[in-house]
Amino acid sequence: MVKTNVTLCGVELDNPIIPASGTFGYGYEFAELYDINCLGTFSFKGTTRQARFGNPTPRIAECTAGMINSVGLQNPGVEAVIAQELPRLKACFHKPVMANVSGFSIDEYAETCAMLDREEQVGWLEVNISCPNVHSGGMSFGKSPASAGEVTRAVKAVTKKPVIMKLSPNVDDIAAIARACEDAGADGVSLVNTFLGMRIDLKTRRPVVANRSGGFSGRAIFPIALRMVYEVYEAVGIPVVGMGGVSTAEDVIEMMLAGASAVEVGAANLVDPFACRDLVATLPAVMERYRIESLSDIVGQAHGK
Amino acid sequence: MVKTNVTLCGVELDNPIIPASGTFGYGYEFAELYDINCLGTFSFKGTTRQARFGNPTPRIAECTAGMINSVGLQNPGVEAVIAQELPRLKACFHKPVMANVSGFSIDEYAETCAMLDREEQVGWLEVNISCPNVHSGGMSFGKSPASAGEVTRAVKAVTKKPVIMKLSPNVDDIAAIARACEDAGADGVSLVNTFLGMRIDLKTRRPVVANRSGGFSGRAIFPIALRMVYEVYEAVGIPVVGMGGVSTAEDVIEMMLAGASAVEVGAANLVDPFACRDLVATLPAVMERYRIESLSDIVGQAHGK
Amino acid sequence: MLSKDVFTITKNTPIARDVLEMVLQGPADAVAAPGQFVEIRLESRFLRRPISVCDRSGDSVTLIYKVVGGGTADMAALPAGARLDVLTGLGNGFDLSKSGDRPLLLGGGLGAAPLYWLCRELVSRGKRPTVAMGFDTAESVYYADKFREAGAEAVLVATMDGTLGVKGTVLDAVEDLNAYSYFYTCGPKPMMAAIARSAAIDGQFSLEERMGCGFGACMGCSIQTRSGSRRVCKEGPVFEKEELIW
Amino acid sequence: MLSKDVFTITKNTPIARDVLEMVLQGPADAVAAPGQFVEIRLESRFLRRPISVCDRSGDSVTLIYKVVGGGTADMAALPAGARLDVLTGLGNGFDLSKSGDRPLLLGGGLGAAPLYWLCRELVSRGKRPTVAMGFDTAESVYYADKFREAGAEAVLVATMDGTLGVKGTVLDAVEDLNAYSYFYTCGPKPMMAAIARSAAIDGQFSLEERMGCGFGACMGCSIQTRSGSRRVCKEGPVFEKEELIW
Ligand SMILES: Cc1cc2nc3c(=O)[nH]c(=O)nc-3n(C[C@H](O)[C@H](O)[C@H](O)COP(=O)(O)OP(=O)(O)OC[C@H]3O[C@@H](n4cnc5c(N)ncnc54)[C@H](O)[C@@H]3O)c2cc1C
Ligand SMILES: Cc1cc2nc3c(=O)[nH]c(=O)nc-3n(C[C@H](O)[C@H](O)[C@H](O)COP(=O)(O)OP(=O)(O)OC[C@H]3O[C@@H](n4cnc5c(N)ncnc54)[C@H](O)[C@@H]3O)c2cc1C
Ligand SMILES: Cc1cc2nc3c(=O)[nH]c(=O)nc-3n(C[C@H](O)[C@H](O)[C@H](O)COP(=O)(O)O)c2cc1C
Ligand SMILES: Cc1cc2nc3c(=O)[nH]c(=O)nc-3n(C[C@H](O)[C@H](O)[C@H](O)COP(=O)(O)O)c2cc1C
Ligand code: FES
Ligand code: FES
Repeated sequence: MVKTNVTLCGVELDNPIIPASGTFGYGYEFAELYDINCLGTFSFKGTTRQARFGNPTPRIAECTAGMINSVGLQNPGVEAVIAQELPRLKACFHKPVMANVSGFSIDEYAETCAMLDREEQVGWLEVNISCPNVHSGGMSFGKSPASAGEVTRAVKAVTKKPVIMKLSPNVDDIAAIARACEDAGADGVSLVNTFLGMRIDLKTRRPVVANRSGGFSGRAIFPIALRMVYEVYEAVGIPVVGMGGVSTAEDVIEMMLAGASAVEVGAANLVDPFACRDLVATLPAVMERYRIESLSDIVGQAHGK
Repeated sequence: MVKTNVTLCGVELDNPIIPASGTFGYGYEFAELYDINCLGTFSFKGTTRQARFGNPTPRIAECTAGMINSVGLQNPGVEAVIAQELPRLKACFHKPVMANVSGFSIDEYAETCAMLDREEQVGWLEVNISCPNVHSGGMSFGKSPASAGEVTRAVKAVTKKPVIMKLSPNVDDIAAIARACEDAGADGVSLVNTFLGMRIDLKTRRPVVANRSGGFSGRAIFPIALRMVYEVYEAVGIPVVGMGGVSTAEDVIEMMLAGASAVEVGAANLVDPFACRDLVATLPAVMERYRIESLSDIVGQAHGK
Repeated sequence: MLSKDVFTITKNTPIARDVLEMVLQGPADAVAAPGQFVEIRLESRFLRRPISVCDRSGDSVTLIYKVVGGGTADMAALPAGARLDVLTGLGNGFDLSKSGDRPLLLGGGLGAAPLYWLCRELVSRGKRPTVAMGFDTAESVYYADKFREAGAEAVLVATMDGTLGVKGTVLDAVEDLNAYSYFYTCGPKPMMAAIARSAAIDGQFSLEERMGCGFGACMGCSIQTRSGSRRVCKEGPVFEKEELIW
Repeated sequence: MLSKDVFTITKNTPIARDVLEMVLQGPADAVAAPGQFVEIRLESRFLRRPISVCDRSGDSVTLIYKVVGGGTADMAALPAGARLDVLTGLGNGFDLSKSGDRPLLLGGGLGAAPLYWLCRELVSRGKRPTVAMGFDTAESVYYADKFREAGAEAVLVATMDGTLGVKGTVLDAVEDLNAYSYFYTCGPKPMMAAIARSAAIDGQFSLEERMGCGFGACMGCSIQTRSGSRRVCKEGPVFEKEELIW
């Protein structure tokens, strides 16, 4: 029997598979399809202090081996999330959940995190400083080590839960940002969020998504995301959550070899609602094929240390 | 009859299709397969002051919808290029060719460009400040506006030929780098070079390429490259050469709508040696389908200006 | 309830210019109501393709689709016998209970497809639906006879170029929209906006949006309605007239 | 000279554990010499897959390949009748002129495949080649009889676990390497390095490298040799003993 369990910031997961924020709602709609307690955990939809409708439609464009979204952090606001979404989530998911938070000012990040800190089921705060879809929003915080550190400190000041900073790939040096988060007290980092991308409609000769550009993700980005996970693993001592294009059990293992303690899965859930359930199910057989007895042993093994 | 001709820095091309540097050698080997004079032009293999063997093998890794290379600017050095490669090129290609140059110091860039400036067939100098495959090499020049500007000035000082600065996508703000090149006198910019990417072999649990990471390109990167071309077109007044994942005539048109005056094609040549010939051949029919009479009219049309 | 299954193509043939009829055989139980849609996975495309259910009976599902781009071109190239990964049971579907006795069904182009099963269901409930269909030109017309055979009270056809039926839009084919008890419509946005403006009677609209998932997970298809934000794929694609903002 | 053509699979069947023989029918004129290889395009893989020519006669090309990853698994799933986009005429091939009268052919695992056509050609030139083949285990052995039928002077088989032939490596199967006039070899690097160390006679090695293009355009496969850098796909895959640095 292979061991799929891993530890993320001191919390044990049955397996490293985590549906990524924005692709799994607040979980309960997937719970109608299968028992989502088979997952390691999941990261719920990016939540902000106030309700947001998000960007105008079209919000989606297809790409080779990937997709662009410009949803723009549509969510009902943290109060409604606590009042309406988390109770429904609790009814179908019995493990610690990852709370994904975005903001437009340091205070907002802190306020939202402080409110979610009081929710028992929240196991980790995943602080998104990397959303490419909101102007003057999260992304700018993720662009410089200084502001990434500032957000980290502000959030750490209001919560006892592990804080995982979610990083943008649209930067010169993602390792430097990760280091700044670690120095500011982050308990982990997760990466990558989406790449800024674009498609143009040949018939209308205009950008496909109303917001012109959006966040590109899916299989196509895997090699860049993997390289960033590898780099960040070398740069920090805190756990790294890897994501970007993961869609097979082999991808999960590759991410872990690069340094990921756990792995999030985004766009793949949209193409196949059962993707994460099936990943959990196929992982043991693929581990056996590559003679892996325990997943937690292979984290970072590609570094040869 | 649709018109495929375009102008690049004052030089007219029969069509915008340009095999990208590093994927077409010095042209003559492709000339054994078809008459390469059907191309707009081509950009020859990245040339440096001294001969370089490049990186150890394996240098290639496959990815979903793309590939990683870590060739590392293997080339015989500018003197041998002038003495041996250009005469062979001239024998089979009768149009101005794009000379792709890399360097490890500002002086080296200038020296190599000065030597190529004397070659009549060289129509443009494409100055690569973005190769991710050589440590302390070209890439670092492409990472900051200041050093990008410095290389541009040094090269402009030694040549009368149009200078096209080739930019890296592995940066925060590619438009800022493009602007710095323009301010320093560049006649055009080309983008993108490859993205830093990585693959890990599950059997050996080590990176696939000997150099660990390499340059990722191919269809997968198209939406990111397109967005960058769109952004750079807004930022500068000089011509933009677009590339990154182009493999169909539709892709060519999409790049031009985003703002490309001409389009380079890289990895697609490796998968199909006839790719560029076939692109040239299919372009007119695709133009007709989208009611495009003249390609030069559509450059930047997606901006709606 | 969403279901993910493998279906076998039993038919995939042209029925009008660039328009094909595809019949899928398989576990179709999740296809619960006219106006719902399915999402088809295609090997060389990343996202699934949403297509309305045109008809269902037993384990057979009929789709009508137009070749407009790469994905639908891939679909058109599939032979009978090929197997497809399909999500079914998507969307809310039309609410038949509001139809009244003389409902009007207004379809523009491919928008007529989901009205077919609706028409059949209304007839089987003893209603007398009138069907009005608008197309560009005669070669684009499909299913006019099928609607007649299904028991539509009348089938009115309009073409923009006048090559078949009334010349003009679907609204030109209908003498008095407000003479009917209720309407159901699906078609291009400008057509539906015109209906929203002219109709005094109540009705339902089936909308289209670019979709990420098609089953409510990504918020890719959210629109603003009078009662707040709604996902076209989940709370829609069918919306009541009074909910929509044009 | 490189050629790009569509071939039809006429056979694609297992001949040993995880090893298949594929026969392609098509315009094979560019396949000029034993030791050359082809590059196969597969729909769901970005890069082509390089496979050595095992045999050619007329318009038919035989390949032998092992399923080691996704691409070769895709190949194994292709039915007879399927069509493939193939680049042929790649690489230099073995130089038969140097063989002398009693050449030795040393193949390790899949490395024996390209030696088959070589053996046939040598026999047809009146030479008396000896073939030595090394495998992991009996179940991996293929083509031993075919080599005999082709007229090999002797066929020596070694398996690492001793389940067939001599126990050990291909070198253990050969009594005295230097008793032959010349050698040709293809197989895993450690095996070929051992041959390079033990051989006093001259010979040729067929190498493998990860390839971008397979036809000389990308410099992905360059190695350092005693006479400078060489592309395995273009100046190779066959190199003379004295050129190689181990
Ligand atoms: C709920 C719903 C029901 C539909 N029912 C039908 C139907 O019954 N018959 C029919 O012919 N068409 C229908 N469509 C439209 C159909 O989905 C598109 O024509 C199809 O997705 C185009 O795919 P393509 O690859 O050929 O085009 P491309 O333009 O190459 O597709 C690129 C991307 O854009 C999306 N896209 C393109 N056009 C549309 C569109 N009009 N609506 C939504 N997404 C689009 C594609 O799904 C894909 O993700 C429906 C759409 C929706 C949302
Ligand atoms: C000149 C030459 C001749 C060859 N002849 C044969 C032959 O006759 N029979 C046979 O079974 N194999 C042969 N090989 C090896 C064969 O190319 C690989 O086994 C095959 O590419 C593996 O593909 P995959 O998708 O199954 O494996 P994956 O590991 O999934 O492939 C991933 C990538 O690595 C490359 N790759 C993996 N293994 C090798 C390898 N050993 N050599 C080169 N590239 C590799 C693949 O081409 C692909 O680009 C030859 C290789 C070369 C270079
Ligand atoms: C439709 C969609 C919505 C997303 N919304 C969020 C979000 O609210 N918060 C967040 O941190 N990331 C969000 N993301 C990013 C994903 O969580 C993930 O980082 C990214 O998609 C890369 O993973 P993938 O390639 O597996 O999709 C979203 C992604 C998609 C596709
Ligand atoms: C094998 C290979 C070698 C390359 N060598 C060079 C080079 O020498 N100089 C350079 O400027 N770009 C080089 N590039 C980058 C390409 O010119 C191009 O910018 C990049 O591959 C993106 O285009 P694509 O997606 O069409 O491949 C190389 C790319 C590949 C795949
Ligand atoms: S398409 Fe994903 S929520 Fe509607
Ligand atoms: S594989 Fe491209 S040069 Fe050899």
